[in-house]
Amino acid sequence: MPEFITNPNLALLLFCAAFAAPLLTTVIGTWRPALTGIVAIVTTAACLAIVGISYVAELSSINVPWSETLGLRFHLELDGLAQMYALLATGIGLLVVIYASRYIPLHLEHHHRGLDEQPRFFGFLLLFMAAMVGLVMAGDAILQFVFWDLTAIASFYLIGFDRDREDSRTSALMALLVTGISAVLVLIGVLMLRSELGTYSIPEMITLESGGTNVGIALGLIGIGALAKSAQVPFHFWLPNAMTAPTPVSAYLHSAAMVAAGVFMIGRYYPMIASFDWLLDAMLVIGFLSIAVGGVISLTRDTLKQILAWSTISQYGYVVVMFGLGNEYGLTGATFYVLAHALVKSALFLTAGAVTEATGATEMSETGGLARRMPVLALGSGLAAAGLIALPLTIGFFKDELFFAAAWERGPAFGALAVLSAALTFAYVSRFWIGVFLGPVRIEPRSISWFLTGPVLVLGVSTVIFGLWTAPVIGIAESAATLPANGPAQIEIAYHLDARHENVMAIATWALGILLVVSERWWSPAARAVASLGDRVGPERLYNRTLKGLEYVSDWIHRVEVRDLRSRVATILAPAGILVGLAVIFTPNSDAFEIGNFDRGDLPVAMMLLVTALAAIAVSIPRDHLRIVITVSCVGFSLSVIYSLLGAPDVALVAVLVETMLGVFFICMLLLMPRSILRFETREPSERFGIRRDIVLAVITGATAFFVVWGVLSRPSPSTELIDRYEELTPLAHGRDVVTVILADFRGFDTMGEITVIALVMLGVMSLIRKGRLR
Amino acid sequence: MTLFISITIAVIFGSAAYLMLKRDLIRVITGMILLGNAANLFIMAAGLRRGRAPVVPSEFETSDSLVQAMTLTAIVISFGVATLVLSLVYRVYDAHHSVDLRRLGSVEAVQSGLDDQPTAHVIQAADDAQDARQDREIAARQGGRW
Amino acid sequence: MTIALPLAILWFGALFIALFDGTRKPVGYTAVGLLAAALAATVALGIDVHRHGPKEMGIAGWEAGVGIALRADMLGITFAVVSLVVLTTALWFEVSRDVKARIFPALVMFMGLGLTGLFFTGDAFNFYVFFEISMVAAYVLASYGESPRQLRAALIFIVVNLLGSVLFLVGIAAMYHNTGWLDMDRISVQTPMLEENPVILTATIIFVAFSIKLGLFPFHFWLPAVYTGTRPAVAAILSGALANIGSYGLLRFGADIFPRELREGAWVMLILGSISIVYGGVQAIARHSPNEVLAYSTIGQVGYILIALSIGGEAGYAAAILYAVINALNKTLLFLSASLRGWIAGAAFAVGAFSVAGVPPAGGFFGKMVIFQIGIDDGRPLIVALVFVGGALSFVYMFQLYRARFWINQEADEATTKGALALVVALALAIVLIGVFPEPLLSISREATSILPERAP
Amino acid sequence: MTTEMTRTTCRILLLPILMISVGVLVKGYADIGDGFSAGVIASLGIILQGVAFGAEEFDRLPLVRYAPLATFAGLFLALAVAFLPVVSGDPIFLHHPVAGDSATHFGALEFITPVLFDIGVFLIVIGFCVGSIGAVARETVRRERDRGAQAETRRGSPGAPAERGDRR
Repeated sequence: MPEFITNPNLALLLFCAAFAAPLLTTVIGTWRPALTGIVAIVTTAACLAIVGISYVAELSSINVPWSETLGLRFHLELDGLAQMYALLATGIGLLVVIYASRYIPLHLEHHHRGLDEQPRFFGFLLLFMAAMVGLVMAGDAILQFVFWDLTAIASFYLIGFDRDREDSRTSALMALLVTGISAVLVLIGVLMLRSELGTYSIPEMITLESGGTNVGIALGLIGIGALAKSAQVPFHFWLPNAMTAPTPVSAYLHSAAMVAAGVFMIGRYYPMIASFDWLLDAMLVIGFLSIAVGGVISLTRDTLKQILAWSTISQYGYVVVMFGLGNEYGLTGATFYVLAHALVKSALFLTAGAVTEATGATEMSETGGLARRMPVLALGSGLAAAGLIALPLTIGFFKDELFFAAAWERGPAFGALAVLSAALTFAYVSRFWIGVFLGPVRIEPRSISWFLTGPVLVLGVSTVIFGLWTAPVIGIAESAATLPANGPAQIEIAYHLDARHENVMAIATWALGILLVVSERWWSPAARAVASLGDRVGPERLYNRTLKGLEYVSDWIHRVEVRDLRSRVATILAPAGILVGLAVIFTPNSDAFEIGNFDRGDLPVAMMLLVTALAAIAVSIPRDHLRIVITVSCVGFSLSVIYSLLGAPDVALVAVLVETMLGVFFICMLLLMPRSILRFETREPSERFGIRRDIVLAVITGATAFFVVWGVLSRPSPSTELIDRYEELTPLAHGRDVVTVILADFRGFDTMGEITVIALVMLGVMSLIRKGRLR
Repeated sequence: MTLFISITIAVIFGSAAYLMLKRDLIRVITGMILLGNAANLFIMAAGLRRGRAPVVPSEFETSDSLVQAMTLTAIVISFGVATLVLSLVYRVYDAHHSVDLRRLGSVEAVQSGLDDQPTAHVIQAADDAQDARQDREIAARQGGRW
Repeated sequence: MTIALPLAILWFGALFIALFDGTRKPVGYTAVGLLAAALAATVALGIDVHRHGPKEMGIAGWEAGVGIALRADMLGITFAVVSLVVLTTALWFEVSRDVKARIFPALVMFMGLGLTGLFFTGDAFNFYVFFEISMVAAYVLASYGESPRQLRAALIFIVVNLLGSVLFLVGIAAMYHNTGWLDMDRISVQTPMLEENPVILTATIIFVAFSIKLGLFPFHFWLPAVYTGTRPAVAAILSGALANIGSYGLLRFGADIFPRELREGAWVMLILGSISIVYGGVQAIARHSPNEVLAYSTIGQVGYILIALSIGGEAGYAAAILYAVINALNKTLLFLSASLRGWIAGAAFAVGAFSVAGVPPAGGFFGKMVIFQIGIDDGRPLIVALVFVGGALSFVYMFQLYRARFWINQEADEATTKGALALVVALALAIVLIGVFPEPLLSISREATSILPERAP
Repeated sequence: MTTEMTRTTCRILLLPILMISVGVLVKGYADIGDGFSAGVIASLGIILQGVAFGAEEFDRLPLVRYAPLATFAGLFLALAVAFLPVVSGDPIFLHHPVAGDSATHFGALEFITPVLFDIGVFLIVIGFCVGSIGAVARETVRRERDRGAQAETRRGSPGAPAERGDRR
């Protein structure tokens, strides 16, 4: 058997499979819309299988040159970190795709849209998965950036999937602008790293000594991009708006995968980030801010998906805080947290979607008491919620344990903050679950497909399974955490029935959480006040203001341009004059200008020059168009006299002929237009400054021309080698008139061009005057 | 002499600029023709030496033949372009019944929705109607498209 | 492969096509075929040059300097290929819809001739002549369609560009007076030995002339008026092909003939480039018609080329070439696809929009990346910040336009023919391909700078 | 407008003008003048006929009608002279006989390819000048006819809107 079958390169295989998935789905889906869901499920499952196999196979990578000029490599590496995030992307992806295969047809039906839009949805969903898989495996920073932006593109189209709705379009644009523009900072950071460290390879960068300020700034820029993607304060506002996307998108991109990409990025660069304390401190601040803002606002929201979206902001705040704490618990905790959160949060999102499908309600106040009507869903999401609020026997318990341990190690104050944060989580999650499943039944639900409740149950049950049988999860998280830790990382978690800090903190959290839940009546006005303050002065407001402001400025400039500047030749003349003026000022120009010698033989030329100049000025005097034409011809004719005086009879002859011909044509044209119009137009408007301004500009232009011409002509001429050569060669070329021989032989190519221009002009004249008929 | 020629060229340039700033298209064209003339004179003036007509064999010093060839080419090209512009002005007149740049410009400002003069929409409507009419005319004249 | 072949195809082809009624499909497609043939010949020439080095042909058998020399080097060939690609696509696009003027295909071919000629010529005055061929073709093209709006636009276009042409002509005459030669190689040998004053004056007016072609701030005022009024194919030709004259001219004359002056004037170019980026970007944001947004976007994009040039050096010039090439393709794609309807056109437009915003995997990413790279390697945080702001602005205007134009339920109209769609899709795929396999273009742009003598900044 | 006198004079003048132009053309290589000036001289002669006979008559002249084609013929000739050497592997524009070789003489005239090229230029220029003036003439005729027709309609039905002229 060939080597690639016995020993397949899993990194490459996974990459190919992941990108084949959207392609196959779109193509087959367009051909047979009914097959879309199945193809999507199968291809995603295949990707998941490859990720699974990779855990038992040895680490694999591919590293080939991509662009030698820029030093880019196509480098994919399926290491522990990549494996974990790929597992998330494909595993949660599979469940979401299964869910979506039933949800999307319903969704389209509700919106009176055809099923032929299905492939577009799955195409982008799977494209996102592929981009995510590529992103986590990429070892080349630029390659990574390519996938990074690809996730933003996929997210843009998925959020805007309901493009007939104005809010979808606006939210999609907002998400794209926030994540796309902040992504450019990542690019700048990466390029700065390359400039400092000389490589685009992330593993190589990490091994290099890197303590420079520029490296820190670069990492800071990357961090900003990453935090924007993870919806951290102050870039968080795009995420709640992105909830206009269909539910599977929210469950997948905006809880498990795309927002996780941000913290993944931090994990990738963490060994470098760790040597800059100010970066870590900044992460702590942003993390706690996000926890607080997300948590408080989540408590005030009524729309199901909004509650979850704000809670996601808060949850990723935990991860950022743990990275910021930076101790061993923090690093392992951060990776573990992402894993646990992805499981439970996507379950909750899917729950929200299922509830909406069943009852048509999107607000929490419209639902209630569904536990009796939809027990399976209630159980699944209940387990997931239990995981999120870190009840024992769920995987979530350990995520909080690690969080508490990491915070406590930093100091009691951090411990207290951690408890408060966790209590917030407890409050909003409980509020969500209780609001939906307990209390009186407000809307009687329809029965819904197993495709919609099944994935929730699977996710919910698995939080408990992995809460009891922790070995696989720990294994995955440990192998993932080795990369940020840049060395072996160990996660020691177990249930201890003693009064250690973590347990005390956990109990305090629950107590505080329960207190928060029961005391909703007292704090909710305050929370609402905070939320509305956020609406009024928050970054979303800033975003909208900026866009509005830009439009205003844009309109204002445009108005000035169109009214006063466009179609004005002055806008070319004035800046050109200024540039030449600058050139004159900034160059040494003593002796650069000379008057030139003048002998008696030059007198006729000088007189004709005077005549020409006077005639040129005279052109602007007459009112009548016919006289203008005649005056212009005068300029031309006097020029031809000058040419002949300068020893250029050929030029003089042609100048006279051309001037005549042009005059004839000009007059013929004037005859075509009625005198009445011309006479009407010749009356100048009574502008107060118009003429004076024109004169000033004309003087500027004249002065510009004067300096250029004088400056150039003042230079003593170089050797006349070339023209001597022409005179020498002319007899050889069978001619006597050097000018004619130049035109037809030495530089015949110019003449070719010139007559081509003439032929072209004729075509143009014909088409303009005679509508293109040649005869 | 250098100074004289420079001054003359500068004057023609300035005069040309003055005309090109006018709103009357006929004057603008005249400015363009003058501009070409100024450039041609400059090319001639840029010659490396002066003398008799360069017809060989010649016992006198001859003038620079290359600048003459260049001037010839430039004259012809500027003649061609001037003819083209004249035809275009005629078309503009045909379409607008005006050769007044200001009028054309104001119509454009109106089209961008930026003019608040009360007559604005009238001009706009007239202009649109004319666009439409021209399209119809073109469509009607199947044989003689443009 | 001889240099003469692409020129011969275009020259005879243009003449031949001009004899027939271009509104008829067979004539139009013949013109497309001829342009494609010229393109193929140019590509073959490029491969030849890549393998065996630059080629030179003395017209009429005279030595270079006395006669005109045609030179095919990577710089010229790159621009020629891009321009011909744009012209072929635009013409094909227009033919597949409906050509409205008899002479349109011939004009496009003449334009191709002018461009190819000026990219290949090694003689300054000959450059001017070919430049005029393409300009005259552009003058007539700008009035194509003949609605009053287009005529007005064409008029503005001509008046302004004529000014530019005259300035350029004066610049060439001045160069001749300074050096006694018209051959560019000879001039570039001579200029460093000259005293500064006349040379810098010459360089300045040549810079102004090319800036007008490029539509660089503050010489841009003609550009939105023209692009807004004109048909998509013409806008694509003007921005994708004709504007190449500006970037090529700045490279050829700036980097090759006036390297010293380019260095001294770098700060001016930097300032103008920066203003262009911000001005174009801000103006584009609140515009409504696609052509107008794209026109202002063009002004902004030109700024990047200027910035790359002002940084200079091999990397800077290579970045300028790369950016110019990608920008030409982007603009063609955007102008063409914005005039179509339906989701396919929308997808093609989106590729262009992502490319302008510098988002991978569209080709524009590498254009932006190299600009960032030279800014960072050169230690200029202000440039980096500026390019970032420009990129952010382009994100905003491109996607606002995309949202307004394509994210609405729209019916296909009869102008959206299958052929037109296929073309924009092909162009979009090409741009994605550049983004996925950037190496060929990157190495070509690097190779193209090798003929520019002054490489150290 | 024009008298019989001017018409006859113009017609008589045409021949000498054309002869002068041919003279300028063939002597161009040896003396002042070339294909371009010859072309303009000839065109001016032809246009003179237009001045004498009026636009309508001028437009009917076969010389005027086929002038644009002359442009193409001229351009083709010039192109052929330029590009034929390429076929045999020589550079563009290599003239025959090549520099230094002796040429076939016909009296004082030399048979060299630049003359062919100049003839091409000559044709182009005639085509261009006569053609564009011819176009103007035709447009003049058309406008006059339009105006006449318009006046006719207006007389026929007083309420009919004028097609043009009301926006002046």
